[in-house]
Amino acid sequence: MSDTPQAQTDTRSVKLVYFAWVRERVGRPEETLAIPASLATVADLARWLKTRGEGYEAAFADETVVRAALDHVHAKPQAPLGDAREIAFFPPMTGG
Amino acid sequence: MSDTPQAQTDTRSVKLVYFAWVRERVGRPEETLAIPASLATVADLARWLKTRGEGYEAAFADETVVRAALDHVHAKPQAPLGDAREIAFFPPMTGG
Amino acid sequence: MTPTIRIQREDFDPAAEIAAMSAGRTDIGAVVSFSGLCRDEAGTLSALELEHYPGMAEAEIARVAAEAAARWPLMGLLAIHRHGLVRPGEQIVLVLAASAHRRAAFEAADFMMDYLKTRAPFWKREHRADGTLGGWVEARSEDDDAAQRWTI
Amino acid sequence: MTPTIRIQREDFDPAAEIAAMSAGRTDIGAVVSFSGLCRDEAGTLSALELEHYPGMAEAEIARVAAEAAARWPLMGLLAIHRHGLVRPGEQIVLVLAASAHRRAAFEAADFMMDYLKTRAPFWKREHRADGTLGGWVEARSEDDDAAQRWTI
Repeated sequence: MSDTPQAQTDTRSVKLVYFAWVRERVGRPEETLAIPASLATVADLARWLKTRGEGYEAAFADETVVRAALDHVHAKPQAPLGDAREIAFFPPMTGG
Repeated sequence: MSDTPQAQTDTRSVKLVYFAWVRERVGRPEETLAIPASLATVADLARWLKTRGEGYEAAFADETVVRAALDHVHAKPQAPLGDAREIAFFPPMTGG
Repeated sequence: MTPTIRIQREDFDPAAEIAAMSAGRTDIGAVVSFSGLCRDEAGTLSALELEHYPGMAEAEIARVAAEAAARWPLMGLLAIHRHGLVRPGEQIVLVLAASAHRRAAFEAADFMMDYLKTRAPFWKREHRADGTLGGWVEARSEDDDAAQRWTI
Repeated sequence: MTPTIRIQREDFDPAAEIAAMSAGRTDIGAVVSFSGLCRDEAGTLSALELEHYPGMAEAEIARVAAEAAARWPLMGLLAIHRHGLVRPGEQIVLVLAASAHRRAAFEAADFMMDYLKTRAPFWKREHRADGTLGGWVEARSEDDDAAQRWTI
């Protein structure tokens, strides 16, 4: 999609959820956003979110630290977003 | 001791205890025997016991199988008997 | 064998879970249990707050449990993980694995804990004994190392 | 930390032992328990008879426990081993290990079981469901292999 001229104006709606210090820095636990359809991967989305303000910038400052899940399944930065409905960002897990 | 002529007639008294199929083959759970002071190791004692009759011969038929303990501590065939008071022979352990 | 997964705020009773797993069965030879408890960190901690990702927590632990069930011949597998506030001395997590033989039960429980630590979406934050809110507990690289002992 | 060793004919309650080990303590982060149970071998077994060497059994398990306590930073260590007749579904052995962190607790419990299997002077004989007396259970070479994973 990203190689067609009109792609940059296409958007789609996704639910974003945040946990722990990612949630605190972003300033909300969840939101529904219209994201550019041109965003292909988890890393693309994280970089796009970083442009949305200071809180996002702080949350995604170190891109190698924040983890993601697509529809409740762990996803690496290079994973394609596909048609995921719920996308989560969070710090490394510390359960158990 | 074993290189002095009189050693073979010297004896000392030890308590022998047997477990599981070693006990069954020997035909008794324990006995106190006067053993030749010339017997230096666990293996020497096992070989000497083997000459005491069919039951002992059956119990010690395969010398590599029977295990031993000197005063409640596991001992290898080549271990010196020392001044052990209670010497045990038994099959490989199957607890746990 | 269907693994049992529970994510709950309430405490749990390992004894009852162990008993339930082996009740009426005569083919189980080994049950290994792991209980993870909240430490007071030499008196500096008043509680741990456990945040989790509802929905994904259950799904992810179920995936790890299915992986364990595929790797070892298990007769029972259970994982309970609490969320919310947990006080020092209280239980946080329980894993039970039952099998005919001990090696499978030990390895499956060990594997479950390594993956719960690194993959289950839970985050711990400290509440300090002096009344202040501490930071988020940092992930330990040795937990990642532990998980990487298993080839999956 | 003084290990608790018990050799007994009676059954035991793992729940009570787990509770006792962590009662009133807030420095324990992990408790691993291993329960060894009597299997019915697909219905062919009516009981296991466990013969043991009184005196040496306690001494040998205490030596293995002391070795575990020297190798891992343990806050609790317990081993209970039954002798006499044990029926299918009943417990034979219990090992508990407690530590600040899970790796030590897992490894100590695993180590204790490997060494109980190969060094504790117990011998199992089968009583068959058809009323006959079966043979003595043969030692499994994989138990020796398991024990040799540890360098002591």
